[in-house]
Amino acid sequence: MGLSPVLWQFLVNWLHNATLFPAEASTIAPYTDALYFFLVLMTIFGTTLVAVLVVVFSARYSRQRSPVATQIEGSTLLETTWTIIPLAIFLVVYVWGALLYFRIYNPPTNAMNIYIVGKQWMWKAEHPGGQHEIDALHVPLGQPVQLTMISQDVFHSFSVPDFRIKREVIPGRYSTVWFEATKVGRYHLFCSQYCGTQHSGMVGWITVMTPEDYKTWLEQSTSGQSLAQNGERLYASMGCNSCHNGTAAARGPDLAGVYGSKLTLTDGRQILVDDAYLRDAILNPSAHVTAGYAAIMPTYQGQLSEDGLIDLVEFIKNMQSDYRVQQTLVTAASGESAPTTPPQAAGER
Amino acid sequence: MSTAVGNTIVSLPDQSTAQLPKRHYINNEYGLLSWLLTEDHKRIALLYLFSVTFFFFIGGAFAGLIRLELLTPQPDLVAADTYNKFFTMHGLIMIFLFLVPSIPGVLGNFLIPLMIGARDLAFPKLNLLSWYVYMAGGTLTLAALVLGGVDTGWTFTTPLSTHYLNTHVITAAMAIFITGFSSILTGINFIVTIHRMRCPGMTWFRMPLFLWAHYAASLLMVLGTPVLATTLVLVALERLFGIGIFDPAKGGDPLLFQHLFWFYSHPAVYIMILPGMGVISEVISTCSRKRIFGYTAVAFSSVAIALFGFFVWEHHMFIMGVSSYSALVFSLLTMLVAVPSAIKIFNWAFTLQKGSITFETPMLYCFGFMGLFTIGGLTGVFLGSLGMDIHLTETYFVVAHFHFVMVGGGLMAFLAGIHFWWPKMTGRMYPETISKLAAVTTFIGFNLTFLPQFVLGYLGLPRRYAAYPPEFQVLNVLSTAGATVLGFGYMLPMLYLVWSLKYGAIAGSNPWQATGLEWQIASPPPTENFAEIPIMDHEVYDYEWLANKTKKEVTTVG
Amino acid sequence: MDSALATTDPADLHAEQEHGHVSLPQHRHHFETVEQQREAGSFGMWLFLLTEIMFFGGMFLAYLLYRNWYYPAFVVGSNQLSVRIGTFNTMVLITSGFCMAIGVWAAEVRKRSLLTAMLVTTTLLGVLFLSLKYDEYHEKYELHHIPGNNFNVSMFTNPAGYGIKEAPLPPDMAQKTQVFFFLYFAMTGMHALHMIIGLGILCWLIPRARRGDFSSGYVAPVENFALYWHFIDVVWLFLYPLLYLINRHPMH
Amino acid sequence: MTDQATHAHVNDLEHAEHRIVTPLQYFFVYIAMLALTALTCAAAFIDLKWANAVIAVGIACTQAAIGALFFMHAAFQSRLIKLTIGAGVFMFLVMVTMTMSDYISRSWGMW
Ligand code: HEA
Ligand code: HEA
Ligand code: HEC
Ligand code: CUA
Ligand SMILES: [Cu+2]
Repeated sequence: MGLSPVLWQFLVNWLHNATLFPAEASTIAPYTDALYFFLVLMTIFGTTLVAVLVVVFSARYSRQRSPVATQIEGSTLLETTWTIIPLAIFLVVYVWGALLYFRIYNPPTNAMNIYIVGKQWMWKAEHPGGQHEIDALHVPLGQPVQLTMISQDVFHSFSVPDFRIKREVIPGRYSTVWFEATKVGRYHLFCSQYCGTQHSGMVGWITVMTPEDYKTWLEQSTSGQSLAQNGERLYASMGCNSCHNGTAAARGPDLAGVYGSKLTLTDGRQILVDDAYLRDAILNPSAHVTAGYAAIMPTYQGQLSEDGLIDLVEFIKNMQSDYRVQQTLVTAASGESAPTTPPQAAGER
Repeated sequence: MSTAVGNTIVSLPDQSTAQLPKRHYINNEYGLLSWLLTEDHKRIALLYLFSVTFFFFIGGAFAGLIRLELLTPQPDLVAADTYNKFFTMHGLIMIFLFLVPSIPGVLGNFLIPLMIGARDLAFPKLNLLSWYVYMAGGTLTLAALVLGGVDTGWTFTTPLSTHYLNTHVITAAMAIFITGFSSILTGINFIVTIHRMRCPGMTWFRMPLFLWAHYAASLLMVLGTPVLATTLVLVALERLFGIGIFDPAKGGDPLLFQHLFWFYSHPAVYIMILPGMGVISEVISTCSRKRIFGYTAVAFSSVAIALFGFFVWEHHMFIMGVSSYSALVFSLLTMLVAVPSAIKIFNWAFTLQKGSITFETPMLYCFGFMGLFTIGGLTGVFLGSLGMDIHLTETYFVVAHFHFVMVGGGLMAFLAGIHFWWPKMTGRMYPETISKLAAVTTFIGFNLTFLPQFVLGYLGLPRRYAAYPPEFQVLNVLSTAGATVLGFGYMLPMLYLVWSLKYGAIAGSNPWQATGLEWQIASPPPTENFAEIPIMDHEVYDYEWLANKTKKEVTTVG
Repeated sequence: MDSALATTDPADLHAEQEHGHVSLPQHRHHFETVEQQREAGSFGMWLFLLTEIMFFGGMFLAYLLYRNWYYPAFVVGSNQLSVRIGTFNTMVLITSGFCMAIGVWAAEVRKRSLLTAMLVTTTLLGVLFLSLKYDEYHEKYELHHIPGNNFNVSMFTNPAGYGIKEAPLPPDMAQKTQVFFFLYFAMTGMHALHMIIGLGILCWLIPRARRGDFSSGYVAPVENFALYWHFIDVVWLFLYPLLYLINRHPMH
Repeated sequence: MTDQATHAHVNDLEHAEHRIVTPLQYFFVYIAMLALTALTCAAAFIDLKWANAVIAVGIACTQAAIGALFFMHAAFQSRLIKLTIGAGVFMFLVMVTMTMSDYISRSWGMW
């Protein structure tokens, strides 16, 4: 054929990879694609319309065919038409898009939770069982998975094109996204927000496994300690239990079962305790003081890593009673080593 | 206008008899200083033309380097950090040093006084100052580049830019800060000129649409740019002193930066496109010898775009953790702001109807604009739609969207305008055949470059990636191939326009038989523009008036 | 119907161009009338002030946001500022604005020496304001209240130790006083910068006023400068209560 | 038919007569400004809960309005100038309210 090998390879390559759409690997993907097709149709329609108008008028009213121009002021009817029709189409797009947005960002209640920490330039996933992964995430098929994500430094963005989900991972605040995988396989994970030099290297793989495989995987990759167990240790070593121990003398409120409840603050606001609130209560306690208590809780800003915070949050989330906390207290008291409130060091940096 | 006199015959003048006027603004004075110290808006326009072109090619060279690097999946041409500096420089230069000042600086400066029948802009000194400020900003940008570059991306995202990069962020921020002042000064000058300097009889609704567009764009410059200035000052201070107004670790909120930045930068995209739309209105009307269909709608849609343009900035932050409820509001407003653009496109299309159309190069660029801007604008609607944006944001889809509107729209309009007013600015025609070739080349090259990027984007390839998974290579190769064609397309006008300065046919005062006041005086115009201040005693785009006028006399006083 | 473009009397125009005795020497050729020039100038100035509103607006927005988030820190930070100096400075600025207004009047009624005197007073008041401001800044410097690496919050976590009668802030909130002081310095700093520029222009206006440049009906520079000066005052009128007076009554 | 009187410049929207304010008027304005300053300062020392902020900003706005209207002659300016000032205030408010709409409706738990 006379084609150079390079060109030939290129062609073969093309034919193999001539995809126009990413795989539909989550329950959300079909919804997104539906809207996308509608929008593509809209674009084709609009562009064709404009092109046809231009071409037809150009041909019909070219100087040769139409030596004399007819001056026309305008036409309210026509102009209203092409105001209303695009507006109507855009409004449909708006409503449709808004519905999709809430579908993507509102997780179902039965979702399992996995924590993601982003930092320059890697993704760390932390399963509740304590399995840690770098630049990879293993998830079971057919099970809604909610990701609670945070960044240690700059903005990142957790993007899985084949699931059609993406959410910014921001410093200082949890953000969440969820998905339910529908196809076993390996899918790209990208960091899509520009985050510095190795931004394009902040990629990884999502592996979707059948629930059985996932179970096996979990068992094989466990590090021995679950997040909550790590959290429990931190809870003791950071001295949380000196105030939050559920005893009558405790200076801090009882944290057992606090997750998911509604708290009333001293200024009268009502607040739902979720992951983000727990994290913030540890770092900025005085910004929201629970009614009936004094703002004596120290800040742990700068003393706990995001991973540590996740451990604590996970522990408090799962804390149904203060029994174990009081146990640790007893052991700690015997050694006289329960850390007291860190002095003002934190504030004085 | 009554229906009886609905027809016009305006025949193109016989250019073989045309002559250059003896004295005009170019040969009025000689020497470098006469240019550097000029207060003549026409000369300042030429200063802008040179500098803007210069920066365009620098930005273009970076585009070339970007595309070369993306030819292969690995970062093998340059390392990732160098690549990051490439697209940052490309974005900064193309936006702040090329597209924002391009049409206002060159065509606006040159034409606004001519079109409203004034001798100059209201503040000639300020006008010159704004060029110097622009050059100072440009020089500082180049300094940042030479010193080692910046890699923030053109959006200066915090806390990355303030705490995590060790490149020349402050230099770049100050460069853009300074450039912003140039934009503000230009905006003030235009607004005052349009309000205060119109010649007798030039009512608002007798103004060419070019002026409405520039008026609207100037409002955006005046109201938006200062916010960018504040933002950059805060970024610089934060970086300098290590304080945390945008840093969550210290109690700041990075989203506040986003709000402030996009409060300017969304309106900025309309600063870039509105003047272009003004150009399109003039060219379409002239080349079809017909008044613009629905003048009022087109005029008001410019103002509507400017106004609504201020209410939609949050659509750049939909997935960044803003409140869903306010996202709902901003998404709705985004849909609304798209409508006036649609009105314009259809009004232009219907201007062609029953016209008497010729297909000179500017007209070809206009057709290019209409097609490409429609695609670019409609894909903007994809992004404005909340759920769709989740998948598309931060991917090549966005890159393709904004190149369609900025390159396919803004740049095409700029080229249309340069060709259209070239005879007025220089007194000579550009060569028609080769320029048509250039127009077609850019159109083809453009589509080849950026259509594949839509597909890449939907496939999920994130933007600002120095390296990418190999399965995306094919589309990237296509895009690079397109960019090469595009590059040639842009080189051509450079060459033949320079050529035409000496060898181009003499244009005569009104080669297109256009109705604007600028066409009723000699080309190139005399320094004083009008020997006597004209009186606008007819409607705008009044081809009958022109026909009667040309019947009576051949040349105007020069 | 005459379709030619010209009807103005060309003779007029020529006289103007060769700046003969027509109107004022400051009249620039591209304006048709002096009135047009004056209106253009003042409109331009107002547009410039419009950009200034937006420029300071960005910072006011930041202020509003953080004040709501970190109210206690803002209160405590604000109480560190001296109401006495703040109020006095406000009066100084108002007085300088008053003098400037009188100055414009003097120019309009062509009282040369009064104009000069007023401009000089305005300048002096401006300098007074800035020196007091410098004093305040200097004090903050010594207390390590300038945001940055040397920022020290011990005064807010342990006010008793400094002899201040104020409830101590929890350490996390105390940290946020840095945000307050950052805004304080950014806003008053930008304000001061504008004043310095204003003083520069005043120094250029005064000799011209003495020469009598503005006492013959040509008042545009004085008028426009006055607009600028008043605008800076107005900005301060907001800065003063927002920064100095957040909560001057003891906290409950 | 070209009538010099149909000058584009004659509509009132853009023009106003030039008016000179007398020093006495300025003096009254000056006193009012000083008084308001004293008032706002005094008000800050009384605990009025949330009303403190409202009063402070209210007085500042009044002062600004007085300053703009009289010292800056906005009261005697053309509608165009008034519109310009209005545009500035309006855009500022748009920026603030629309940004705040995000913060307020975000369930961040801090408000
Ligand atoms: C000249 C510049 C320009 C212009 C004019 C526009 C115009 C528009 N833009 Fe674009 N935009 C940019 C430049 C521009 N944009 C840039 C630079 C970015 C990226 C910044 C960055 O992150 O680096 C961006 C990003 C961007 C985003 C954020 C994407 C993201 O990061 O997630 C969004 C989201 O809403 C958006 C939307 C729109 C919309 C709705 C319009 C509308 O104004 C478009 C209106 C036009 C039309 C709609 C076409 C005409 C219509 C018709 C002919 C009717 C068709 C007929 C029928 C439907 C029947 N743009
Ligand atoms: C007006 C604005 C403007 C214009 C005209 C262009 C023009 C072009 N842009 Fe640009 N672009 C932006 C504004 C613009 N761009 C912005 C704002 C960004 C975002 C930056 C960011 O993320 O921060 C961006 C980002 C951007 C990217 C994405 C980078 C990334 O995210 O990783 C790409 C990739 O293809 C690209 C390509 C091009 C190409 C091929 C052209 C072509 O149209 C240019 C063609 C012109 C020439 C090629 C010059 C003429 C030829 C020469 C001077 C000879 C030398 C040539 C070579 C060395 C090959 N641009
Ligand atoms: C000095 C005592 C003290 C210590 C030590 C302490 N806390 Fe607290 N904590 C409090 C008090 C008092 C409150 C209630 C007032 C408030 O919200 O600030 C509180 C509130 C909380 C809340 C908010 C929930 C609620 O019911 O109000 C959480 C979550 C919390 N603490 C977690 C922790 C964790 C985790 C640690 C250890 C890392 C810790 N605390 C250490 C005293 C303390
Ligand atoms: Cu992390 Cu990009
Ligand atoms: Cu936008």
